[in-house]
Order: sequence, then structure tokens, then C-alpha cells
Amino acid sequence: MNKVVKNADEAIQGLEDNMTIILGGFGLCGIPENSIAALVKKGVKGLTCISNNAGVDGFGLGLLLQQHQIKKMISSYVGENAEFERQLLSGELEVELIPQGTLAERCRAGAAGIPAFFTPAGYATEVADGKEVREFHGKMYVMEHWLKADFAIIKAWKGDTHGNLIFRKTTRNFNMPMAGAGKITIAEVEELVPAGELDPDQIHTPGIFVKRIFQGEKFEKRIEQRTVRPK
Amino acid sequence: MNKVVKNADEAIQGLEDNMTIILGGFGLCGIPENSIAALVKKGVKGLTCISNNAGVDGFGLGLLLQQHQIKKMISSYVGENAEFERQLLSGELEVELIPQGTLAERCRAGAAGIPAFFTPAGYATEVADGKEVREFHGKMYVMEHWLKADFAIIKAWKGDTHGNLIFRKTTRNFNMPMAGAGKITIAEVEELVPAGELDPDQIHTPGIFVKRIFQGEKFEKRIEQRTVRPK
Amino acid sequence: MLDKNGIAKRIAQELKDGYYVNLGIGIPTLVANYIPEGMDITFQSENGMLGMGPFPVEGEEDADLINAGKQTVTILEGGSYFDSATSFAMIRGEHVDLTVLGAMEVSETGDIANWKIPGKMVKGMGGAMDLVASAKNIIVAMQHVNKAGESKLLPKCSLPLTGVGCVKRIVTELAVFDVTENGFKLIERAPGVSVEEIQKATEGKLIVDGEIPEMKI
Amino acid sequence: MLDKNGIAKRIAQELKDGYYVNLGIGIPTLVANYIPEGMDITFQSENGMLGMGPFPVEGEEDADLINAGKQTVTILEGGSYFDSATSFAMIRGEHVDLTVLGAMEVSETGDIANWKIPGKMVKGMGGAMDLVASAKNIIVAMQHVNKAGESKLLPKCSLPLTGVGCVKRIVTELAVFDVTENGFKLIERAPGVSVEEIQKATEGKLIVDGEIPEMKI
Repeated sequence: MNKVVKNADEAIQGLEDNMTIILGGFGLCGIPENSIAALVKKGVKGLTCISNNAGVDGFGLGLLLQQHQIKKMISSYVGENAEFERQLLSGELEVELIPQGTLAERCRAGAAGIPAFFTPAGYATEVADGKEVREFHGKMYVMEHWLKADFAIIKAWKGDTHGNLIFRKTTRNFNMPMAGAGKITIAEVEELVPAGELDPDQIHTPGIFVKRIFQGEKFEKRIEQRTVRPK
Repeated sequence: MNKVVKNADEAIQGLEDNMTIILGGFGLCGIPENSIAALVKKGVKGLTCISNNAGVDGFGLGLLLQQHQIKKMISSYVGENAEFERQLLSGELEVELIPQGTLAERCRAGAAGIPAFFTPAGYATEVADGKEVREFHGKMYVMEHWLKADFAIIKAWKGDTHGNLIFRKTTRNFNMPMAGAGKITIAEVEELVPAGELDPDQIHTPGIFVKRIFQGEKFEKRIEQRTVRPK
Repeated sequence: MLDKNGIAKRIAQELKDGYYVNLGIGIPTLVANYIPEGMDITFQSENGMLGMGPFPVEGEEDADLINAGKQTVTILEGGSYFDSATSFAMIRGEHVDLTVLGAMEVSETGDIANWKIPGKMVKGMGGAMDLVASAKNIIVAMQHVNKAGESKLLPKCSLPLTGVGCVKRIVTELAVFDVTENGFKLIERAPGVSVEEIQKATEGKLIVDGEIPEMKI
Repeated sequence: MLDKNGIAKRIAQELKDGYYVNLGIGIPTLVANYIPEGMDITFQSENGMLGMGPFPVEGEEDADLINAGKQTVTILEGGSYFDSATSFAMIRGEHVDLTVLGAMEVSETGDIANWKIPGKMVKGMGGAMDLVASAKNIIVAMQHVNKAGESKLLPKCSLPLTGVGCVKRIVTELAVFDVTENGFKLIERAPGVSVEEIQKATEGKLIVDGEIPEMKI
């Protein structure tokens, strides 16, 4: 059951041009930094990226945008990124915007084998255009489909050789529901330990959802909005 | 945010005849023993109970059956209970059988505000009779609805005064997806601690899903099938 | 007339002990500064936290602990972390008691537009569509008129919608309104603001029923 | 002819390194005793555990740690606990590689009946319907004929179905079959069992293509 690969380069083996990738993280919090760096290095192009956000200029998915590796972004919020805006307005980049809760649930549904479900989010808005709507118990809902991808790439705090994962603080975000939504799910972790070292009661994501795991070389963990109060 | 009630009797206040209750546990593992005892004492009748199993003679939901307090059981498996069988065959008790995964997902959907979803379980069987079926990606699925109840009653290992819960080993089972599927969710715990004592990274069920919490007087934790190997 | 903090203070009066509350970016965030004494309120941040606390003390910021606005924050005792699917389960399942958010336009039937201006770069709806479609109670905190001086309380929204028939109450620098079957019902006037001034700034149908009290801030 | 353990041994040959496997009650459970040397197999128990180990040593049984058959068990290194919704997410999402379960009847088109006998007390399907509707690979382990001596490999199931067109392979005391578009394809004979004996005990369409090897146990 050893799922350990040497590094990010090995983890993304088989990830080719024009594939669809699901990537975890919220803003720059809990993003798979090492895998993104490996994607830049590899130079794969024409990617469809499903990720809540699109990084910032010079970090996160912004690095892939810079190299024109992304054909389409599927996200809930894509501000904070001048290069993104430039590519979008020039028509180089396609964007599909999805309500955040719907995005999370569609990824979870992909991992959980639920092809479609109903949510009230977006009813009677342009998000529901062309979608089936239906009334349940006097309220209107929109039918949404699962999201699946060739690869899902997520980031956790600790992981073991069986692929079991533990997250820290608000980094669970999309990383958890995305685990298992790719044909191959890659997890990069800050600390990789032998199977048996993690308390089975404290595992957030069971290893069955993860196919490849590696310890990232370094994590910059850039902060997007540093807000503090004086000492 | 203090959700603590004194005991099981106080926890089930407002639980009246003919209500629908969702109860956690798998077999006798992780069942809300103290709340069930309080229901027997209170003598509420005509209950519809949604629970994966129906207990055994003389324990778990078997105690409510003995007192003829249950009108209908909604479960995935109801063996191991002679009184149950007697009442069923005599027409005193109604039963609706639901595939186990569908039952879990319907409870989770109830808690998560998803009125319906599609699952392959039960397609072309009597479980799908009268239900909408639909093809997605070349496979057939059945549409299933959320389950909600007047009360959801679950059992956890540790809990805090804000209703945050931590489970032990295989007791998470239906207790987790059922949290929040009742208008009022009651949690009984083996150990109740002040808010702040549980590590926020290790909480399985956030307190928002729980309305009332109490420390059970005693937990018998009966074992249904004691299987061991020699020392 | 109220300033931003005044609007937040007035909204804080809507809080009830034990409420779980989700605050949007902008004026809504300020509501956290005015929780009535002795009231126990838990803030949910939809990126995955209950019990959101103040910004961290300088030097203690943690890249792994942010709020939905991507700001470094802290967690209070009794808080918890969870994933985005669980977070929106809380929201969609109506476990969050109150959502306060900003708006570009609100219609007299409770529709809200706050995510997109045609012709401008669209950043996305984030969690706003889930929040407005799901919350039991939605209060809009906003300026009464836009930068061009046009009313934001309209018969019908002109901008692309975020949600329909969902706004329950609106607090602006001029007044408090309930959204009713018959239109915007004036509940309270801001200190020193007359019904006529409110009427003038409100394009949607306004219901003025009897004497309208001045709000107590 | 194979005994129950023989059937389990033969099914164990279907395991591959790294497989996640869900074993049903009865003969399937025995498969765990015959994992090929050096092969890493993880057993899932649908009540909420990966890495299910053997029964506990006497005196160490724990009421909080049971399997789907409600038996006290243990967990192995690298295992994890989870809730029922997550457990069936694994199953429905095809993350479990192989499901082995018993059956009362299997049809030549891969339908399976194993939960209900009309007129008898029905205990329920438990997780069987989810498992058969979802698993990528389903092997049925069963006796070839029922107690009345009637074939359990039929043109069409007579009992209420658990799932349709889902069984991939069947192992009985007499033989191994694949379910194909054209019927039950005979793959291997049990030691000492002739094709004629198998044919006689099989009511559904049997495909015998060339020389049928004897299984190696």
C-alpha cells in the first residue's frame, strides 16, 4: 500500500497537455505549491484547472497563468490577479464561475460517486441558465453535476505512506472534498511519516482517496492579506 | 453558546408522540443509550425511527419496541430481534428498508440542505419502485430525497459545551451524517468538557450541528458479536 | 445619517444570544465590533472555521489560518475547523442563523445583486450565491445610493442577480427596511433623517405605515 | 470439488497488490485468510474502517470497534476510521477495488439476488445494494446449488434483485465463471470436477470454449 513517490516531478507523471486538473486550496492557503512548481517546470499546456481561486501574480496558479499553461479556469472567485484579468479580457483564457458551495459539493460528489444533486444556490441567476430546476418542499433548486478530473492535486500537513492525511487549521478547505475527485489524486505534505504513526481517529482524509503522496521540498506559504493587531 | 442540558430527560423535552426521530449507531455500536432509556421512561408512542438497525431484544431500540413505542422503522438491516419480527409479522410495526449507503447519504443531505441526489444503489430493484431514475454517463441512477426529522439523537465520545464532538473508533458511523438532520439534534457524550479543551483540528462534528448536549450517566456499551482469538 | 460603523452598530442589534453568524466583506465585517455585552455570538467563516476571532497579534499571524477574505485571523475557544463541503452544508442546511452582506442593488421583492457589473471584470460570486439562497435570515448592509447618486433600493434589480426573494432586512445610512410582500417597509429612520429624505432616495416601492421611529444607536 | 475454504483460496488469487477490498459475510470473510505472501491488501468495513485486522486477543475486545458484521475486530497500522457517509462515498466513488459477496442467485446477465426471500422475514439489504451497484469489480462466492439442489446460476433471477448487470465473476465449489454478454463463461473447473457436472448444475446459459483448465489451489 506504499503510495510514496520521490517528489513532485514523479507525482505528476502522466499529467499531459489539455488535461483537466482539480487543485486544492483557498486563496493561497493550503495550495499544493510543490506540484504547481513541477507543472511550471514540466510546461504542460492547455490545462483546465478547477480551483476555488486562481492564485495571485507570481504565486500559486498565477505561475501557470504567467506561462500560458491554463486554457480554462473553473473557480468561484478570481480577483487579485492582473495577469489573469489581462488574459481573460484578451480572450486567451476561458473562465467558468461557480458558487463556492456548489464547487465544493460538486467535487465531493465526484469523489463520492454522486452524478448530480440539487442545490438552491444560483437559482434564477445566470448560473442556472440551461440547467434543470425543480421545486422541493416549496423552494426552488438547481441540479448540479459532479466534477471529476484527470488529476486532483491537494496539499495536507501530515501524511503517511498509505496516503492518510491530516490538515492544519483552515487548510482543509477544498483539499478535503477534492480528494478522490481525480482519476489520480496526488497529495503533497509538509511531513511524511510511516503508516501507523497517525492516530486512525484523527485522520481527516483516509488513504483510499489518495494514489500518490510525497513530502514537499519547501513550503513558502505566502500570506495574501496580512492583517494584525498591535501587541 | 452553552448547549448543555442536565440529563437525557431534559434533552428530549419537546419530543412528543408520533414524531420522527433519527438515531445514530451501527448495531449496538455508538448508540445513544441514555436517550433511549429516557424515551422508554417518558413513554412517547407512535414514533417513526430512522436508524440503521433496530437494536436487539432488550437493548438499544429493542427497548422501545418492547414498549410498543415505535410505529415505523426506517432502516437498512433489522435482523437480530425476535420482538421486532413478531410485531412486523403481526402488522403492529411498519418497516421501510433503505440501502445503507443511501440511508447515510440521505441523512447527510438532510443536514446539508440538499433535497435530492442520485445514487446507483437499488436501481432496477424494488427499492427504486416509483422513484425517478436517470442515466448519467451511461449508468443508471435513482433519485433519492433528504431525510429530516423532528429530533436527531446521536452519541459521541467527547463533547464540549458548544456542542463540538469527537468520536472514538467505529462509533462515528451514522452519528456523524445524522448530526444536523433533526430540527433539534441531541448529542450524548461519555465525557463533557468546557469549550476550549478540544483541539479545533480534531473535532469531527462542529457544534453548529448540535442543539443540546449532555454527559450520559452510564454507558453499558453492549457487544453484539464478541469475537476473539486466543491469547 | 449613519456612517459605516453606525450601520454595523444598528445591525448588531439584530443579533440574538447563541446565534451563528456569517459576515460578508466590507461593512458587515464591522458588525463583529459591536456585539452586545454578554451576548454569545459565533462567527462562521465559509472557508472553514467556526469561532473566528480578531486579527492575530503582530508576529503571530499564521498562513494556515485565514478567513474568507483571505485575511490572517485567530480562532476563539470552542471553535472548530472543517472543509469547504462541510462549511456549505452548514450554510445550505440553515444551521447558520444570520448572514449579513453587502449589495449593489436590492429589489422590493428581496432580490439581491452584488457580484457582477456587465462590462467590468467579473471576479466571481465566491460564496455569496450559496449564502443568499440558503440563509434563514439575510440582512443587507449597504449605502442607500451608489456613487452616481442612484437609489440601490429598486423595483427590480438592473444588475445580474445573486439571488431572488431572499433579503429580509436592509440597513443603510438612512434607514432600516423590511422586505415585505408589498415592498420596502420603513421600520426606523437614522438619527436626523426625515421620511421624505428616505422616500427621495428610494426608487422601489416604499411603505410608510404610521409614525416611523428614529433608531436608537 | 471445493469446500468453503477452497472457494476463498481461489478468490484470493484474484487479489492484486495494493487492492482495497470489501468482503461480505460468510465465505467472503474467509478470503482474508489466504492473502498471497507479500501482497499488501487493505480491507474496508462499510461501517467505517479501513485496515480491518483480525479478531482481538481475548480480553482486548472493544465495543467501539466492530466490523460490518457487528463482530469485535482490530485495526492494522495505517488504518483509519470514518463515518458511514464517507464510507459509502468510497464505495460509490469506486475507490474500493474489489467486492466479494455471497448470493442466493446470479443471472447469466450478471444480476444478483441476495437479500430477500418472499414469504420469509426480510432482514434488509444492509450495504449490499450500494456495494453491487457501485463496485468496479464484483466477485460472487457461493455454493453452486441451493439446499433444494436447484441451480443458483440462472437465466434470470427468481428472487427480488439486489442489483442488475453487476457481477463480473463467480466462484463456486464446482468452477469459476465470468459473466459475459453471452452468458456464464466457464473459466476453470474445481479439482476433479468435469465440464458435464458443471453443465448439469448450471441452469443459465453456459459457454464452454475449448479445453477448460482445472484450477490451481
